Amino acid sequence: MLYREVGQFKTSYAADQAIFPIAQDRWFVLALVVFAFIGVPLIANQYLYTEVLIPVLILSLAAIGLNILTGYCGQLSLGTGGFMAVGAYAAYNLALRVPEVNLILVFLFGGLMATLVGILFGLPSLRIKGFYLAVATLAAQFFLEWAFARVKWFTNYAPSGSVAVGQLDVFGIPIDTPGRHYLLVLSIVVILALAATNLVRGRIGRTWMAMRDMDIAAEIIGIRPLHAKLSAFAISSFYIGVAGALWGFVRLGSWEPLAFDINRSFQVLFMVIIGGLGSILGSFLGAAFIVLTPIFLNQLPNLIGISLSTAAISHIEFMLFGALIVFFLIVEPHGFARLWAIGKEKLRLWPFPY
Amino acid sequence: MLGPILETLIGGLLTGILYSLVALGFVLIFKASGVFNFAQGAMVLFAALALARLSEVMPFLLALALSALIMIALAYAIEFLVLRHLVNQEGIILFMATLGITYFLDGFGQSVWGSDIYKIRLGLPQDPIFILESMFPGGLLIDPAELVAAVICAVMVAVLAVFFQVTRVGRALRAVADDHQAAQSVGIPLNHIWLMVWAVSGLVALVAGMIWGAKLGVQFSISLVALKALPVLILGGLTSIPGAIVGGLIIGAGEKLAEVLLSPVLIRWFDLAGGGIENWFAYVLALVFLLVRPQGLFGERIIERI
Amino acid sequence: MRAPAGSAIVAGDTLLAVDRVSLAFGGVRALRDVSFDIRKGEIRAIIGPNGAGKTSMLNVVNGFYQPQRGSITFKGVTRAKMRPFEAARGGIARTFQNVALFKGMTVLDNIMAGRTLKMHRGFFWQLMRYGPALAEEVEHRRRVEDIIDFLQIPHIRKIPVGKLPYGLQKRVELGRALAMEPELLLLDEPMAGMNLEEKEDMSRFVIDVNNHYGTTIALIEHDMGVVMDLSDRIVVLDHGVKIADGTPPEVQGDQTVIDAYLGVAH
Amino acid sequence: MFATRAAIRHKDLGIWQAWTWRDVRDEVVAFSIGLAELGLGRGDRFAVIGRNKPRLYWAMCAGQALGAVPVPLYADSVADEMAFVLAHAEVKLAVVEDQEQVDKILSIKDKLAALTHIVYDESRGLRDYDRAQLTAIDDVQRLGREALARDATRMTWWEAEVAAGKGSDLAIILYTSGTTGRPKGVMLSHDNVLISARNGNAYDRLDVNEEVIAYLPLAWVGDHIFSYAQSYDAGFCVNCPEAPETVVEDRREIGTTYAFAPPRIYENLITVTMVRMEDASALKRRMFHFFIGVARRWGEKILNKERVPVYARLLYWLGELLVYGPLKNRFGLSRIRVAYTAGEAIGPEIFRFFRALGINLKQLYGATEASVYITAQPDGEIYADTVGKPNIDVEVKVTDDGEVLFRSPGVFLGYYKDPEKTAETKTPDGWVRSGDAGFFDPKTGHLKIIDRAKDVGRLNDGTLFAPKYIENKLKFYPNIKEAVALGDKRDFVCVMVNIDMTAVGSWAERNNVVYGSYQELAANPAVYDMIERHIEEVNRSLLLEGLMGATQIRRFLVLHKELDADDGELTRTLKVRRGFIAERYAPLLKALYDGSREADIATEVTFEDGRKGTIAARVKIRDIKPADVSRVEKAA
Repeated sequence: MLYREVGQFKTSYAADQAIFPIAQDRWFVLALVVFAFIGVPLIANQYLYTEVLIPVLILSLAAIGLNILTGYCGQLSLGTGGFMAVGAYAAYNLALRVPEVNLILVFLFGGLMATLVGILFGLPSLRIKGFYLAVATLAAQFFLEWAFARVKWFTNYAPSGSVAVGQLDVFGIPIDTPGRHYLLVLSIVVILALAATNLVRGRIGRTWMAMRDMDIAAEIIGIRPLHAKLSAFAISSFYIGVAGALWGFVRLGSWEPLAFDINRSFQVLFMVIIGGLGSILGSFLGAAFIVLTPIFLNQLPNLIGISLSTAAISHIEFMLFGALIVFFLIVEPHGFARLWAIGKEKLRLWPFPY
Repeated sequence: MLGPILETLIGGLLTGILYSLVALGFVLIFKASGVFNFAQGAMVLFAALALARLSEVMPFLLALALSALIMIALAYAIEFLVLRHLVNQEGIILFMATLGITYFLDGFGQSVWGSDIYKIRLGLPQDPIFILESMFPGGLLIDPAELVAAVICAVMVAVLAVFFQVTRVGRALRAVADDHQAAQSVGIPLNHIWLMVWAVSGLVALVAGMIWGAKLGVQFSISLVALKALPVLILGGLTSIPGAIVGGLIIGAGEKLAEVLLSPVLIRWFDLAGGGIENWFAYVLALVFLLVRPQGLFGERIIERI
Repeated sequence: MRAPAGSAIVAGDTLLAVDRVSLAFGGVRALRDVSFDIRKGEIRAIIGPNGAGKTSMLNVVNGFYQPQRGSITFKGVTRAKMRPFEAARGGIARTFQNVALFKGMTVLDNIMAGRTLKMHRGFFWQLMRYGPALAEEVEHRRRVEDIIDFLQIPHIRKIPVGKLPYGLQKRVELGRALAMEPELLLLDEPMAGMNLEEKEDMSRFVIDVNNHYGTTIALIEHDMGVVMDLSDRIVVLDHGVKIADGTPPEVQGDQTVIDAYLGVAH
Repeated sequence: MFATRAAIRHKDLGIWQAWTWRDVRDEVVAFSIGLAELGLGRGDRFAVIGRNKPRLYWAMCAGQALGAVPVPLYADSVADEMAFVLAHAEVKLAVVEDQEQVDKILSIKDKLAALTHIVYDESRGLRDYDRAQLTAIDDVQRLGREALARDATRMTWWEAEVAAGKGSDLAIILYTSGTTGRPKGVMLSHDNVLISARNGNAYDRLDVNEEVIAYLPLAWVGDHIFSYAQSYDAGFCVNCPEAPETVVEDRREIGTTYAFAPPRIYENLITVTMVRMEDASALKRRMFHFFIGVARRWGEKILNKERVPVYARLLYWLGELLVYGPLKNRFGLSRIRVAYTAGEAIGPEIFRFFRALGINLKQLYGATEASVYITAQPDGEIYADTVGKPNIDVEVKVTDDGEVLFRSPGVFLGYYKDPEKTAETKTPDGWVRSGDAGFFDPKTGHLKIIDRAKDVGRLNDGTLFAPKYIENKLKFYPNIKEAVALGDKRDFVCVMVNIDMTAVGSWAERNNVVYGSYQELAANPAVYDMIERHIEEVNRSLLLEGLMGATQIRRFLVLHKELDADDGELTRTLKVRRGFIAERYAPLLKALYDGSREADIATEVTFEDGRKGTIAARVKIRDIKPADVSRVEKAA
């Protein structure tokens, strides 16, 4: 009913295949981005930045990465945490050893290293499928976790095994306040998200989806499984790597391998599933949901005015979280993205039901 | 030099049997319902906690029986509240659901039973036994608890084998594994069968939890150690019971040996802060193995129908 | 004789030659010394009772199965072994007995996917989806639209194929194959499970493809009426053995064929 | 002066391909000279057959430039229907859309002595045809361009040819299927067409900014004026849909500002709406009906700029937000400035429905013989039951026996090769008998049309009986697709009803009534009950209107097959051929009036592919208790 599409006609394929073919969507998204860049800084406070906005954005990026691999190419992976770690530590070491390198390049380097590792651990996907592959990716997870815990060089021989980054700055601008952290992350995420949308809409995206939907048919139209799968692993890992670097540098500042353990992998996987497989938008929605739910649950006791021991709270948090996941999977296995799509369709068809 | 190695080997094999036990749980469920039940580890922890706390207030056997009932109830709850609402969803969705269940159980278990470390006393002989003293100076040390454990596992496996071969339900389960239509023809409704397998693997979890608890004490880490069952699984093949057993042994022995033999080397070469390669060795081993045999040791060959 | 690939083959020349091909799975012998040829520009039918090895034959031709014995010569190039995507690059497209579309994608994307081999813009252009990449995307969309128009499915362009009725799905699958601009098109029971009207449409499309694009077609079909109308020449398989080969009238008259269909014991 | 503006668009290959007026000129010149190369010249007739495609419109223009006369035909008419017209018009050349049409013409070729060439748009499937007399439009245009390239004088020659044409020259022959007998070829001159178009544009202040969708048959005078002549006069853009089944989406995409359609199209929109809303959630349905109620109450007043209470405006505004706006959006009518219903009388309820939504739907009374325009309703003077005031330059008078006569610059030259018929309808001083019965409403000064003059009859007791009036009332019900009212020279009124498959079908599903075919569904007692209820309501409203009160429906039946143009029961413009139906279903008529409960009937039918078959059925007949005043008073 909000959609009034009369008079929106396409005279070129370029227009017909735009990201948001419907004018209303274009305006909405544009407004949203503008608000994120200009509006938010006006109203947000420290807590909102560090506990909500920044985590959501960074993890959305990771989720996009995993979504490319799992949602678009159909390869289940439980190694996300490990690849994030690669990004973080690679970035750390570059920044450490070549201080003059621009921060952006540092992040990219993190992504590239993750890409290489991703391709390496992606190789098995050519022979093994489904849950076998999933477990295989656990190998990456645990091996990497271990490596960063034990190989002293990575942590620059820090006795505690935890690493810390100093003052950040981009092109001379110091990134010292949460507000600036936020804007930095936002810019990177927006750009990479846009790139991802372009990728999945184009030839490469189609080869991935073809692999996912029916690998046999994909082969007969000339798609090389090797190329399709490895490219998915590579690009996915790049996104995850960058996310890892951001997580380390911007969100944490100082961290140890535990920050990227198996639970991180699951967290991101949840985001992808709950958000919706095969949807960039879903990655954002999923991330928001997974980050906000615990925060909310955490407040819950106070809200309903009962005091519990922190341990009890964390346990209840676990329970509710698990329950929520299951509940959501039962209600809409295809995630928020599907809900969104359905809602939108309803609005377009309004008042008709179909 | 050979002595210690043999010791580790035996030690490894015995731990391996524990892995197999957990892996068995996975296999049962995957075989029958195609669900990749990530919650198996959580179930082990849950069972162990239940047993430990109950045995504090009542005679052990009673506690055991009660825990068994609890596990069956749990299986029923899972089937009733989760699975039946997710029939014919893709595997990944069910997998995520079990992840959800994992979180729930971890939280639930600890808030019900508490989150400290508890003991399970099986009253096993504690003092170590030495064998083959004639062959090795000082002989080989063996922890009797693990021996007992081994025996129990052996019994479990035997029981399951019988269960699958002989009983009607067992046959039904095998049928289901092949295809669901067949299951109907056996005349047992699908969700009954699922209920059944979840109950059974619940009991398996209980046994695993019991032994583990007795060995390491009942604590949160158990549910993580249970992850070890995953490489065992893919090594043995997701659908093969013998696979789970053999895989367990290989992994158990493999990682212990690696720790002893490989760690020092790695530490020397890469200047590591300590070894602990058993954290990943199992997985990498399994991974490498998969590259050679994608369907695992005993798993059915996946033939693509065109 | 190893002619360089893609050497000009004119209508009537042998495009594909199957030479004494044998195929077995474990103990089962799917094909036994099957030999036949497909000439450029013709519609070649492969028929036979169920389990005659028709589909296996197609699978050998486009590389799903590797025959134990025998060889395949395509465009003058004889090869022992090749993967399906190599066949695709060589110019062989096909459709499946039970539709093998990309269920999660729209009709448009499915057919666009068929253009994959023809699109070359690199990764970084794709990232930006700008300039050459966009130009390429548009150019191929244009060609795909021709196919959509040709198959008369403009109204379902943007619908996910999963939601389409079976008949239309078959059409889309044909569209995807056409998008590859193949030299040889393998159709595995294009009319299976269709009602009369759909069959008529599909037959018309097959003929139009053949004379509009000049594509060589090899098809498996059960509906004898259709086969006799469509095909120039027919190969008859039974229990993995070729029992007849010739023009429709010849085959129709052939006693062994009749027996095979009546199921006379061997 | 509009050279760079879009003149015509066609949704083709997934996007809207557009041509500016300059492009169009180039295309047409090339086409025109190409046709000349093929030997088309002044005075020659050429057929134009196909759906609404830019190149077919250009064909007409290209031919007219040479002084040749286009003869558009209904694309869906079967070969032998075409045979008559093509032969009668002695067409020299046929410009057709695709293989389908080519096949039709080839199948009747031997009847068409004059035909020398077939020019086609879509080459698909024509590859193996004998090329001798077959040319693609592309090739014709190439011919033209080559000719131009060869000698420049060609251009001057062409311009001379155009200049040579006089306004009084024959511009086009439109064959009207007519409700009876053979089609008649209405000859219109350039002046007829152009002046009418110009007046029409002036009347509604239509300008270069309009957008119209061309989806009605080329052979219909309406389409020729609205989406050809008027576009050329005002310079607005004509849009050709991608396929018949996508017209609604295409209309939505374009957002037409000026629309015209026979009532049937509007009826259909309502039917679809009502059917879909039936399946909507209860809450939504209630909201919908509530606001439709509001619209019916206030909508028209607001549209006519009358004074209404504030709360009404508020409610209406809310409705606009929640229902009317979205609804218009779905219909693709959000931007409509002027919408006409033409060709036939529209049911008042239908008419009001659209008015209420805020769509400026107006009545237009026109005829092929008048180049459409006779009367139309000026903005702000809209009445459901009138057809408005005479258009610019049009004179209208009503004879003593109630027939409407008109005279205007648009009045046709005559019927092609048929002086007698011409004499019958056109008086020497230029008046034309419309064949419709009507009168000027003293209140409004608007013309009211009751019915076809010859259809208006009297019951044996002498009361006036206007079948269409009753039929339209019935046809407002979504469940009733078509109705034929009988009663002339009878004792009472009976109707034969066609149920609407879409509406009744989904009703059947909801109430799990099983049926295999139209025939089964039509015979279903539950359906009969439903129709009976509708008819009783109609009777009541007839009674309330006094005048027609005496012609209440006493008996009815539901026909066992859908009335179909292919069987000649409807005209190509889908008007009921009452006379023809009367003979075709004689047994049913007899049964209706001899009081029997049911009757057997066997009818021959033609399928899409031209095959013939017979449908036999036993049709039930029901009596209706006529509404009496007392009951109605209560109801009212």
